[in-house]
Amino acid sequence: MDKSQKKRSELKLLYDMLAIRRFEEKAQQQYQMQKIGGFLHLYIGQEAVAVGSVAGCRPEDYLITAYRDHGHALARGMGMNECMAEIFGKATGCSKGLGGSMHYFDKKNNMMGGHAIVGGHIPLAAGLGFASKYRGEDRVTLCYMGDGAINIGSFHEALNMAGLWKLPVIFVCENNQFAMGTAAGRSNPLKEIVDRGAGYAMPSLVMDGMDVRAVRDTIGDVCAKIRKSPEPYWIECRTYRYRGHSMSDPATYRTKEELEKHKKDDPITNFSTTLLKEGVLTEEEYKKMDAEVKALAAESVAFAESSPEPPLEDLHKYTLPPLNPDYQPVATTPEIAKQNPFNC
Amino acid sequence: MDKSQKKRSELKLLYDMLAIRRFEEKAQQQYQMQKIGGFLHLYIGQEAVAVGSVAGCRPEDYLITAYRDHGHALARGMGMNECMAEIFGKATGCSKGLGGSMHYFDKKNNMMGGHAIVGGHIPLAAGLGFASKYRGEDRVTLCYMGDGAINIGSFHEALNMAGLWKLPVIFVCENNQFAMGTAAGRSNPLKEIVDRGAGYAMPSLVMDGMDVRAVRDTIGDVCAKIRKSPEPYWIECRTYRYRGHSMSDPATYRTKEELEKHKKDDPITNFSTTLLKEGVLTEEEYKKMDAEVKALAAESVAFAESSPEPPLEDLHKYTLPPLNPDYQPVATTPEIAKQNPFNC
Amino acid sequence: MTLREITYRQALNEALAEELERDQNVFLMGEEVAQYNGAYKISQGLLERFGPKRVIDAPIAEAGFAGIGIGAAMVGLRPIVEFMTFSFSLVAFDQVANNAPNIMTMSGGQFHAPIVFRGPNGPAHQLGATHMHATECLYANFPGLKIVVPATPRDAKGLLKSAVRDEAPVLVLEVEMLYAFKGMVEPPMPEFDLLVPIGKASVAREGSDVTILSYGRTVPMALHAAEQIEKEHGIHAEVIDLRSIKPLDLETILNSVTKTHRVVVAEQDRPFCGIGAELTFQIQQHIFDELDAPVARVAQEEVAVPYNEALEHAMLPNEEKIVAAVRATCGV
Amino acid sequence: MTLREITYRQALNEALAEELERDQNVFLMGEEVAQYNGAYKISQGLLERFGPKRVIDAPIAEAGFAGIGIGAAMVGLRPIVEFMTFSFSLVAFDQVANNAPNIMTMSGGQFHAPIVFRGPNGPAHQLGATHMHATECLYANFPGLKIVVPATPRDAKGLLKSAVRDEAPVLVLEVEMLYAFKGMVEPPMPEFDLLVPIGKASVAREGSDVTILSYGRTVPMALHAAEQIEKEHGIHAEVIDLRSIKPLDLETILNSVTKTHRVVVAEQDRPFCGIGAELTFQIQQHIFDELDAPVARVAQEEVAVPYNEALEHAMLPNEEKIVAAVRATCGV
Ligand SMILES: Cc1ncc(C[n+]2csc(CCOP(=O)(O)OP(=O)(O)O)c2C)c(N)n1
Ligand SMILES: Cc1ncc(C[n+]2csc(CCOP(=O)(O)OP(=O)(O)O)c2C)c(N)n1
Ligand SMILES: [Mg+2]
Ligand SMILES: [Mg+2]
Repeated sequence: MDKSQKKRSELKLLYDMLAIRRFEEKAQQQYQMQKIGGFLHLYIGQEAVAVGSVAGCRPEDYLITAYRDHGHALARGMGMNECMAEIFGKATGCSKGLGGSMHYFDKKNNMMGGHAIVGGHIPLAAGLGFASKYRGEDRVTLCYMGDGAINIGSFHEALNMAGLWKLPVIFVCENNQFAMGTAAGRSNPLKEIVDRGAGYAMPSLVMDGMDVRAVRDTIGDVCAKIRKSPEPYWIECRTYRYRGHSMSDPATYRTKEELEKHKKDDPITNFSTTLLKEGVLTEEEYKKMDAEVKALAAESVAFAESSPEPPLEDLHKYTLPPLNPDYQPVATTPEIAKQNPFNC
Repeated sequence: MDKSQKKRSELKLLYDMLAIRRFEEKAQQQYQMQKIGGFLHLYIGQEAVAVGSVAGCRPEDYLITAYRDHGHALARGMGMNECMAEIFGKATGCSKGLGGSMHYFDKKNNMMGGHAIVGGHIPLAAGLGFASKYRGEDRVTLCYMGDGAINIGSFHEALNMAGLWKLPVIFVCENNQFAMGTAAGRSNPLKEIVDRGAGYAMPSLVMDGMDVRAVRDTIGDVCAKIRKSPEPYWIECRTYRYRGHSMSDPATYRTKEELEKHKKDDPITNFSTTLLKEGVLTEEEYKKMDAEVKALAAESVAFAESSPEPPLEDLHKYTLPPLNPDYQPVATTPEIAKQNPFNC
Repeated sequence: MTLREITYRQALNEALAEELERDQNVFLMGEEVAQYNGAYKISQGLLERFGPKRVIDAPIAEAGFAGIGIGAAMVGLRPIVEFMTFSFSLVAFDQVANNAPNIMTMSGGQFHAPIVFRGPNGPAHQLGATHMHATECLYANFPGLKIVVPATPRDAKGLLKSAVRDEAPVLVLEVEMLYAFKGMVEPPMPEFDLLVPIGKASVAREGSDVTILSYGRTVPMALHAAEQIEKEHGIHAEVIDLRSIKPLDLETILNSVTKTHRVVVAEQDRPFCGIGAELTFQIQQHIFDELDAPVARVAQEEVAVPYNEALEHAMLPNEEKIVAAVRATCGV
Repeated sequence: MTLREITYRQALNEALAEELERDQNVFLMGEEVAQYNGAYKISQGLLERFGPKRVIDAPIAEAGFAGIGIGAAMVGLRPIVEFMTFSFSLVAFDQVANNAPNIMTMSGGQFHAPIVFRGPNGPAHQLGATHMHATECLYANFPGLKIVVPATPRDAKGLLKSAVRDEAPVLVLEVEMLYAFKGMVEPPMPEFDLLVPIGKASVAREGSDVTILSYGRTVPMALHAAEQIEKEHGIHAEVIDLRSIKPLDLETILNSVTKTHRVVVAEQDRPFCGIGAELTFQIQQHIFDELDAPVARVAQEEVAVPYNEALEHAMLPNEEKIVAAVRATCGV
C-alpha cells in the first residue's frame, strides 16, 4: 500500500464510523417520531468494532451478527438508503421490509444477517465456516455476539464443534459490559470473558474495541493465520454502548459518570484526533466528512419515506422457496400401485 | 471411626461394587432372554465411581445422573428387588414400572433419578443445589454425566449458573472414553476433559474412577469444602465401560486389546486384592460375599417375575398431580361479572 | 369489598407479590426480573421488597434456568420462571415439555414439578418472525402441562396465583398487547385472596346466534366484533373466553354451541394443528348434530411474521376477520 | 424395470447413497452416522464409500449441528442432518422451527435453507416418556417447513430423495417400527431416479364406506383394521396414507370423504392439537355437508408414555382401537 492508499483507507475507517453514528442518530430520531416500529438497538459507541474488523478482513469473508446489526451492515458496504428503508418496513429495504432492524441481510456483501434470538446465529456461523472448509475456500467467517450471549447453550455447542473441526471462524464477543441491564459480571463467573475460550482449547485474545486500528490489525492478523491453516479464534473485544439496550431502555442501571467516562474514550473522537495529529486529516476535511454522512443519513430518511410498502400480494411469497427445476417427482407406477406392502 | 468400623466400611465398598456387578450381569442375562424391553445400559466397569462417591457423601446429599443409573441407585441403598422389578416394568419397581432402566428414582434415598436426555438433568442438578442453598442447608448435590454430555447446551448453561451463583454441586464427568461409538477425543477439542472447568472458573480435579478409595476420599474432601462454603466443582473421573453402550451395541469401535487392558484395571479385582493384601478380607469372606450378592441378584429376578403389573386403571394416574388442599379457587363474583372489561 | 381498576400488568405484579409474601418457597427467576424490574416491568418493585434471594436475575440461558426451576420444584420450592417472551422458551423446549411434565410418570409418582412458567406469548407489534410465537398449541400437545391465557386484569391476577398454588407445571401465557389494559379487580391480600380456577372458561358476552370462541389477545377483538355484528346485522354473538387452554372447559363450550349451533374460533396462534383445530375436533365429536354450519377459524396466516406493519396486520387475526367469519358462518 | 424387495432401512440407505453420489454438496451429519454406521444403521457403509468429509460424526449437540446445517445450507450446501431420534430434536427446537423456516422471510428472500432433517420419530417400544415423541404436529405448526412421513420402503426412498432436492427445509420423519419392513422398490440409480412427490397422499386401499386417514406407523395398522372390518362386518374402508403432513394433499382426502361420508383418523401422535384435529378442521370446513358422522380419531392417550409394556400398549394407537372407531363411526 502506498501512502495515499494508506491515507484513503484510514480516512475510510473514520468515514465509516461516522456514517454509522449519523445513520443511527437519524434512526433514533425517526423512532422517537414513531416512524419506526418494533425494536431498535443502537450500536453507538461500538462503531470501531464493526468498522475495524470489516477493514481487517476481505469482502468475501462472511459476516454474521445478532440484532444490533446496523454497524456491521453499513461497515460491510450496505447503503444507508436500503438500511433506513428496512426499518421503515419498505420494499426497498435490504430485507424488503420483512426483516426490520434486527434482520439486515445482504447476499452480495456476504452479510449473513442480523439474528434476533440470542446465540441462535452462532451455530449458523459455524455452518458458514464449515461450508468454506468443505469447499476448500480460504474464506473466514466473522461471528459477532454480545457479552450476554456467551452463557447460552448454542454458543457452547457451536464453539465446541468449531474447535473440534478447526473451522475458520472468528468469534468476536463485543463486550459492551451489559446484556440489557445485566452487567457482564452478573451473568458469568469468569474473571475475564476471554477466559471462556479455554473451555474449547481455542486461541483467545483481548482487543480494544474503542481503537479502530487495533481492531483492524488484530482481525487482519488472525484472518491471515486462519487462511493459512483454518482454526477458530475467540476474541473478547472491549467496548461500550452509549444508548440503552433498545429504544425503550432508559439505562438506569449505570451511572451518568460511568457513561461519561466511556464517552471520553469515544472511538470516533479518538481516531479523528489521532488522524488530525498525524496530519492525515484536517479539521476542514473532518467537517466535510461529517456533513456528507449527515446529508446521506437525512437523504436515507427521505428515501425510506418515499419508498413503496411491500405489496400485500407478496404476503405468501417468502414462506416456501420454489421447487428446484432439477427435481422431477415421479408418480406411483402402476406396477408399484398393485403391490400390497403391508401383506393385507 | 474405630478399626472395626473402618473395616466394615471398606468391606461395604467392595460389597456394593460386587452387588452392582452381579445385579447387572443378571439384568443382562434377563435382557438376552427377552424378559426386559427398551434400552439397557450397563455400568459394569464403572462401579467404583458410584460406590466411592456415595461413600464420600452423606445420605441426605442429592444424587442425579443419566440413564446409566443402576450403579448409583444400588450404591445409594436402593434394593435389588425394586431395581430389577423396575426393568421388568412391574408395579413393585422403584418407579412403579413406569420409568424403566433409564429412570430409577427413590425419594427416600435422595436418588433424584436417572434421566434419558443427554445433559437434560444437569440443569435439574443445579436446581437441587439452588434449593439447598436457598434453604441454607449444607446438602451437596452430586451430578453425574458422561464424557459425551459435556458438549451439549444444557451442560454449559447449568455449569455457568452454578459457577455464577456458587451452588453446592459436584459435577462428576464419568469419562468412560466413549459416547456410544464416539471416542471422547472425537467429540471435543480439549486435551483433557478436566480443562472444560476453566471456562466456568470452576475448581477442577481429575480422579481415578477405577480406584474406589480415591473416589471416596476425593468426593469426601470436596464435600467437606462445599459444606463449609458452597461452590461447584468440576471433576473428571477416568473410568471405562466393559459392555457396549447399550445391549444392542457390539462395541466394534474398540479393539479387544483395549478392552482387555482396561479390564486388568478392574475396580473390583483391584480393591479386593488390596483388601486381601491388607488382611482386611479373606478369600473365604470374598467368596461368601460374592455368593450372597449373586443370590440376591437371582432373588431379585424371582421377585420381579412374581410381581404384579401396574394396574391398567392407573394409566392416567401420574399425568397430573392432585390439587393442593390449600388452593381455594374462587368463582367469578357477580360484581365482576357485570363489568365490561373491553368497553363494549 | 371495593373493587379497584388496575392494569393487567399491575394485576400480574400483585399476584407475584402476594404469592412471594404468602410462601417463602416461592421465588421468581428470569432475565432482568430483578434489578431491571422486568423487561415489561411485570416484576416492578419486587427485588426491593423481597430481596435478591427471592427475585433473581438469570443469565441468558433459558434451558438452564427452566431446568433449575424444575429441579428446585422437585424438592419443594415453588419457582416462578419468567421467559422474557415465550418465543425464547423455544430454546428451553426440552425442559418445559419433556422434563417438567414427565418427571411424575418417570418416577412413578414420587416426584413432580410444581413450577410456573410465565411471560408474554404470541403476537406483539413488529417484532418479526422469531419473536412473536404463540406457543399455546405446541405446549398443549404435551400431557401433564396446564396452560392458561388470561385476557383481563382479574384473570391475570387470579390465574397466576392459582398457577403458583397448583401442583402441576403451569404455563401462564400473558398477552403483551394487553399489559396496559385496565379492569376491575378485588382488593389485594390480606383482604382478598383472588384465585381464579384453572380449567373454567367464562362467558364474556351472552348471545344466541353464534358462538365465538376466543382467548387472550382475541377476546377483546371478539367482543368488539360481536358489538359490530349486532349493530350492523342484528346477530347476537356469544363470546367465550377460554381462559384455560388445558384443561379445556368443554362443558361451557358445548353448552354455548348447543344453544347457538354455529361457531367461529378466534385464535391468536397459527392455524395448522392449532387451538382452533382441537376445539373443532372436540365440538364435532361431542355435538356433531348441533352444528348448523362448519366451524370457522380466524388465526394467523400460514406465513412467517413479516416486519412490515401492513403485512403484519394482514397476517394476524383481527376484528374485521372475525366479523367476516361470523357473517359467513351465519350466512349474512 | 425389475422391482426388488428391500427394507425401509435399506431404502433410506439407498436414498442417502444416491444423493451423496449425485451431488458433491450433499453431506450427512449427525451423532454416530459415520463410524458407527448410524444408531439404527441407516447410514451403513456410507462413511466407507464417501469418506469423512461427506459423512460426519457430530458431538451430542443437536442445536449446534442443526444450526451448522442451516448455516451451510444458506450458502449452497445441501445438508442432511440426522437426529438419532426426533425426540432429541426438542433440544434443537429453536433451530429447526425458528431459524430454518424463517431465514427466507427475514432476509426478504435472499437466503433460504435447503436442508433435510431426518431420523426416527414417534412411538417405538418401551423407551419411556422422553424418547418417543411424535413431533409432526409440533413442527407442522410452523410455516415454511415441509414434513413427510414415509410408511413404505418405496416412499422412504422416494420422499427422502425428493426432500434432498427440495429448496425448503424438509423433515423426513421415519418410523423406527417399520425399519425392518420390506416392500418393492424400483432399481437404484443410475437405472432409476426415484423421486416421490412431496405433498401427494396415496390411496393405500380403496373402499366406499368409510375413510381411514393414516400415516407412518398407523398405515399398516389401518390396513389390517380395514381387512378385519371387511371380513367381520362387510364394511369397505378406504385407507389413505397421507405421506406428506405438510403440504397436505387435501384433494385426495376430500375426494375420498366425499365418497365415503365417514372418517376415522388414525394418527401416531398425541391428540391435543395433533394431526387429527387439523384434518378434522379442514374436512368439515370444506365438505361439512358430506359428513354423515363426526370424524373420529385414534391417537395416543393423553398421558406421558409409561415404560410398562401393557400400559404402553394401552396408551398407543393400535389396530383394535381403529377397528372400534370404525365400527362406532359406521354404527355397527
Ligand atoms: C434466547 C433469547 N433470550 C432472550 C432474548 C432477549 N434479549 C435480547 S437482547 C438481550 C441481551 C443481550 O445482551 P448481549 O448479548 O450482551 O448483547 P448486546 O445487546 O449488549 O449487544 C436479551 C436478553 C433473546 N432475544 N433471545
Ligand atoms: C439430547 C440427546 N441426544 C442423543 C441421545 C442419544 N444418546 C443416548 S446416550 C448417548 C451417548 C452418551 O455418552 P456419554 O455422555 O459419554 O455417556 P455414557 O453412555 O458413556 O455413560 C447418546 C448419543 C440422547 N439420549 N439425548
Ligand atoms: Mg452486551
Ligand atoms: Mg461415555
